[in-house]
Amino acid sequence: MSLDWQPKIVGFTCNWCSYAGADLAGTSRMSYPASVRIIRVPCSGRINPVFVIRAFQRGADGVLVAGCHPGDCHYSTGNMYARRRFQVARRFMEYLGMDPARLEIHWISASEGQKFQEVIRNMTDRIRAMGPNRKMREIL
Amino acid sequence: MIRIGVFVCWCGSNIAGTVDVGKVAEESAKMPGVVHVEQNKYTCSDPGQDSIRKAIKEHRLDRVVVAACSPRMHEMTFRKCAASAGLNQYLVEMANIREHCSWVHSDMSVATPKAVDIVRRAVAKVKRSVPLFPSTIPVEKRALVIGGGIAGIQAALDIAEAGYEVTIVEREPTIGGRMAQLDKTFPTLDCSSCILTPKMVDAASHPGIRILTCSEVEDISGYVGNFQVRLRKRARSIDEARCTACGICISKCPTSRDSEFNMGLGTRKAIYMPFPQAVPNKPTIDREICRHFTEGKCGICQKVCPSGAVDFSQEDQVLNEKFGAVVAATGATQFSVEAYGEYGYGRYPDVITGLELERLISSTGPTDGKIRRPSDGRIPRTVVFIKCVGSRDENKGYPYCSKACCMYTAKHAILLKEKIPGASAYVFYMDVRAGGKDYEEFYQRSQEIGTRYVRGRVSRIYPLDGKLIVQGEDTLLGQRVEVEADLVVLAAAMVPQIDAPEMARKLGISYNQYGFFSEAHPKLRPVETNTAGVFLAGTCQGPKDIPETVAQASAAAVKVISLFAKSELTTNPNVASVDESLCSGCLWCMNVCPYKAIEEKIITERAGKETVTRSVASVNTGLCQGCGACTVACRDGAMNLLGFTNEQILAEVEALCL
Amino acid sequence: MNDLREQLREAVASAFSQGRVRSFVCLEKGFYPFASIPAILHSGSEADRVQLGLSDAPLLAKYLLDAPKPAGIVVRQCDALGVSRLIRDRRVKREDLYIVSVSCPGVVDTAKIPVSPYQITALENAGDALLVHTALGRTELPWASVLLDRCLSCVSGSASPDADVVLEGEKEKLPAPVDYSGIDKVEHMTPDERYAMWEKEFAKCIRCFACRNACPACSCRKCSLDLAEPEWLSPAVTLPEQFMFHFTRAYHVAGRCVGCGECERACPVGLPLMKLNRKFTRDIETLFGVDDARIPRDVEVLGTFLPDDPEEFC
Amino acid sequence: MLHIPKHKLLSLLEHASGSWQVFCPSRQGPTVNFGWFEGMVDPDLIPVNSCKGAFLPQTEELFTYRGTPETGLSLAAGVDEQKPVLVFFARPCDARAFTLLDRVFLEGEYADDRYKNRRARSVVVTVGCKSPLDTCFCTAFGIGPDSKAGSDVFVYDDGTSLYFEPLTEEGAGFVSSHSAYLTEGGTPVSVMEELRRAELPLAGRISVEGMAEALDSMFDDPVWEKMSARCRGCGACTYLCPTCHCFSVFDAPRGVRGKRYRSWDSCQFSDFMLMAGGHNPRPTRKERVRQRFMHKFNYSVKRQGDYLCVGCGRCIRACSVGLHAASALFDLKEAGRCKGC
Repeated sequence: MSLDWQPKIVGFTCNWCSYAGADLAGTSRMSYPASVRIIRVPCSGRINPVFVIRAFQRGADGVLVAGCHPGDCHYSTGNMYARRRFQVARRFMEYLGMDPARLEIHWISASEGQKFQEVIRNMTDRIRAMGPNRKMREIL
Repeated sequence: MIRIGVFVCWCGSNIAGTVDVGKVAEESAKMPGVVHVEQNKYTCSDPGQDSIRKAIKEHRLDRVVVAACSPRMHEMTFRKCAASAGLNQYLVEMANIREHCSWVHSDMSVATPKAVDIVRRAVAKVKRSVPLFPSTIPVEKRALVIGGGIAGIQAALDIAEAGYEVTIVEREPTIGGRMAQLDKTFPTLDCSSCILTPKMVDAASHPGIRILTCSEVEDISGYVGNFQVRLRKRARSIDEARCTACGICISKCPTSRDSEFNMGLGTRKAIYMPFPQAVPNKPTIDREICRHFTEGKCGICQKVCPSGAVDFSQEDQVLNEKFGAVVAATGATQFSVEAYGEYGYGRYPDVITGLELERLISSTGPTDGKIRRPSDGRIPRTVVFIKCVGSRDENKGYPYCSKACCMYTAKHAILLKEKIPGASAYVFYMDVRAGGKDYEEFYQRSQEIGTRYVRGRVSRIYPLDGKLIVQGEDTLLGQRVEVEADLVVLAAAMVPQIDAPEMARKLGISYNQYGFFSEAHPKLRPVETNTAGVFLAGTCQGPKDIPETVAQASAAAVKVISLFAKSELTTNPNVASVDESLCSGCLWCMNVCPYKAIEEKIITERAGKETVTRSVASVNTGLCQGCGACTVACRDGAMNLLGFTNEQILAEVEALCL
Repeated sequence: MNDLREQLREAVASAFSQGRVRSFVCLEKGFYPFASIPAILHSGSEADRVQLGLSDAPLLAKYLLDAPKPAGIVVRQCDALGVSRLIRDRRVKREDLYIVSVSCPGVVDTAKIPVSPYQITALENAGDALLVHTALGRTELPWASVLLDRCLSCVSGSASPDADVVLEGEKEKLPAPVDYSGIDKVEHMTPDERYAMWEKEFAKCIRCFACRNACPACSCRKCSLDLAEPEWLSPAVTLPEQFMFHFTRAYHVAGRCVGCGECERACPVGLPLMKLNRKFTRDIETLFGVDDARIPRDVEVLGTFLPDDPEEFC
Repeated sequence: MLHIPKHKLLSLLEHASGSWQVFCPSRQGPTVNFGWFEGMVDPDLIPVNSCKGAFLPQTEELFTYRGTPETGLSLAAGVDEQKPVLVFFARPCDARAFTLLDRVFLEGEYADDRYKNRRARSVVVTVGCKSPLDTCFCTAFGIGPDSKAGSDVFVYDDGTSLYFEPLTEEGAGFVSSHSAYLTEGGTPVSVMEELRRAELPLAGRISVEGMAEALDSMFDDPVWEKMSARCRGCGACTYLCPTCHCFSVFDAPRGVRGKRYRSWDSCQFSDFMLMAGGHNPRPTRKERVRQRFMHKFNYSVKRQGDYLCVGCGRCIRACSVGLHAASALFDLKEAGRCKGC
């Protein structure tokens, strides 16, 4: 595996916490690998686990799902549903053979720019070590 | 035909320093649907915005992508800009190539292709954007305040002062709430009634305030600006208009029971006023014990009433009214201290709660302000106070801190010394929490006058020769402590009203594991709830003292006032939307909605030759806040979130993975 | 046995004669005498067609969707759960149904009888054994070895109490805990082994949707997987799309699967679909403390939460 | 006759796969399925699916494209394997079904290029059906365990060896090109006799005599309602059927690139006939089930002169609610008879 291979990570972030956390990482000039591409949704409760499969199908090497810390949801309960959904969906994806490290779920608040940076750095390192994802991936 | 314009911003060197903007523009031009691309030094500047407006017109753009900073920064700016050029503002999408790209990368060869991907995502999304139109909803400029304690009174006065009508609904026969039961208030020791009763009178006499006592909220439907509320005004059996509050009826009434206002330490009649300063100052007949109602006899009050105000035939009234905002100020109640068997409350009459002591100290109380033991009426010389009864105790009570008890116990100790010179006070405590203006000083004062603070829990109380032996441990000294007390006062925790969850359900708001109502955000939206138009004041949201309660009540009032200051409300059009042809009507979406914004709707349609009715989900766009939790709960794919549709998100995923 | 069938026939006939139903969903004799098939009756005069369905009985709940209401239905516990599922999903209303519930000793799977169906003259339930009568004589087979797979993890052989008519006869003889060993086996594999295994299974799938169409938890008016826009699932039958299909199907019934196994029975190419469904069922039970996740509840497990749900994300 | 010990078959196929795309049955867990050769073959069990996929794959790429209307489009035809198709161990019913598919895809005004390409250079090796299933009724359609229609080579299996009988020039070519694996000598007379005598118990219950004509007047017969009431609307019967051949064509766009595919479709799916405007000419199960059997037993007889059914019994085994060709023929016969009386 070439060392400059850059994994492709699709990040689903809620608007109020995690997207803002990523913004904060930017305003604080906290550098991280250019692996992640963010899709902004209002709330982690909007993230359908099927979107994750779709990302892997289309060629993502990793998927990040991020929302407000439980208890801090802008909509009060969205991340609680997300937590349940992803607890079972992630187990199921692993059951189908997806490598666990390719899907990460984190609670990142608007003030946690540094956490966002760390999450991306760690995730990128792990996925880089694994190489490109081939499972569930379509060939174009 | 879709005609997208992409505007790539340099942001001076903020973007252009790390991203090859020219290359991004070049790649953007190749994306399907893109017909115009330009670069700007500062797109958010006046000339930058002008160029967008100009391009929209010249190139007949029907979608715009601004590749610049975070949408949290300038999305509104560019939406307004597009709107001023006649484009629906929801056809603008931002590509965040600054915070998410140029500012976190230093290598242009890495940042540039990433920026292109980010633009591609925005193009793919905006292609599937549709014009959205915020709708406006009228605002009924009347506020409903539920609860007539100090929180409700303060909120009502502030709202009414701003010129809006307010209705206070109080289930007791008088407003005043818990504060009316208190004798003095910390840390100033001014008389509770002296500061409360004028406010009660102000409320009663304010032309903008209507007070409904003996009344409760039965049902609330609707949404911000337009709540439909059903109220039940229980029969008082008194014609309030005729009654002159002379009190003859009360003095002649033959039936009595324990006084709720005096915490059971005294009695009241079947026809009664909870306390002399009650507002409205009219008696009420307690039909549970009144002999006219229980036995069909008596009727003395009616006979003696000089103005013919007693009306046994009065019935409950149901009022259906419309309000634009609701302030929940339903208060709290006192922890049932019976849970602590070792303290003997209920078995030993001289073990009382803090609120009972307030009544014993109060000059309007059963002892006319003389502190006397309930058992024999003797003046106690040694009083033991036990703090954290029901609070900070997961086993028998609640884990939270009840917040006001440290200070009211300090107050009690001070008042004890004042009323009974030479009396000694012991306070068993876990910690002393005196955060607040002048609070620590107040606590120090209680120590200075000789109150003995013992750090530790009381393990047992038992009676001996007319005394109560209080056994405990001083954990600081590591030794057992035994006090011969005349009176024991338990600082019972503030706990939510028993029916708080029921009220929360009526209001469509959430509550925490104890039953305190949940604010929309613990720091930034402390008086809002997750239901627009419903605000919180006072101890229904969590334990508070009076200053905090009043502050929150005024804050809630300001929220109501700013809501009413608008002639109509503009709703966020990024709301959930149902494709009725796909909806199977399972309504699982209804369960996950935190705003009660989804309801059942019956539709009629043709199916072959038959006309059938079936139920589908329907979104109340006034209530929906656009979180989208329902969309994932919907297996049919019938529920979508405008502005973040399934189509858009799937297209974004695809664009990013290409 | 025949007595129970006679009671059932009477129950169906009287439901029509009392005007309780406009249609009745039940089993009748199929083309092969020992394989029952679903029937929708429209009058009491058809009551003679009713069979208990001692062998190969398909599950009936979903036929309620289109049966003229009020509709009667004969259910065993497995089907009762399916009916309950449809009621919770608000696809049918309880008041539109007339439920006749029968107890069940298990249903014979004729595919598990090593005798040609043409040779069978009679099947007889003899306690612990199935007696297969042929012209040549009698074969005795252990009862548990000839039952449909779903009977091996039966919720209850008793009649369902939430019924309009309860007919008690013989009951399930097997204690029936759900067997999760197949799932354990998969869980113990490495991710690559698991992926290879499912890849092989999904390669067999012909995307005929028999699993979905047989499932009482899959009752959407129009399945989102059939939509052209948004295209959740491409009509292209390629492996990545097969993963999408099987993930989505199983995820959509997660916490809602009643464990009847009709999907697996309906699958013409023999995919182990219950291995997918049960994975969710077990995870939901262990993660969220649900007692038996197969039993439909008023609130869907994934449509609710507890503030102190297990936290594994950070 | 040339023959090969069964245990050496694999090496023959491995050799064959050098110059052929081999489609053959192999064991997949509890079942045997037809599929592209991956080092395994199972000649004994009747496969769950049919082998129509050899010429009409469930999903095939028609072409790829690149570009946008603005920049101009470029097309590239889908990859067509250069190697000819070898169907190995088709059953007589399957082989016969190929001749029916040929009429659809090769005859008439338009021939289907992709089908034609695969079919033109193909060889079909059929194995005699020694142990037909209880659900087999090919004899009702004039086919039998030793029928040769549609086959290029016929194989007799005597349990230890496989005997190859070339039937066509292409078949002979295939056999001779693999002569290194085959030994000359002997005729499996007893196997041939066994096949000739084989009886299919189900076929005795089914007769298609006069069915096409009877159906002419049965379009509005109530029997359709009764038959279809139990249909679950899945596509198991049609997808496993060796003669069903409906497909749909669709695109998979990915940015400025994309592919056009075609995939099997099923007349039993509720939106098979759904039109863009929302109209569905076959709105209920009744119309869809009627379509299926009318097509098989009436329309195709009129159009192509033959029933579109070979009695393979796959729909019988596939259907979870017992709605299949045999039950349909039985019920339709009953209904037709009642009409007469």
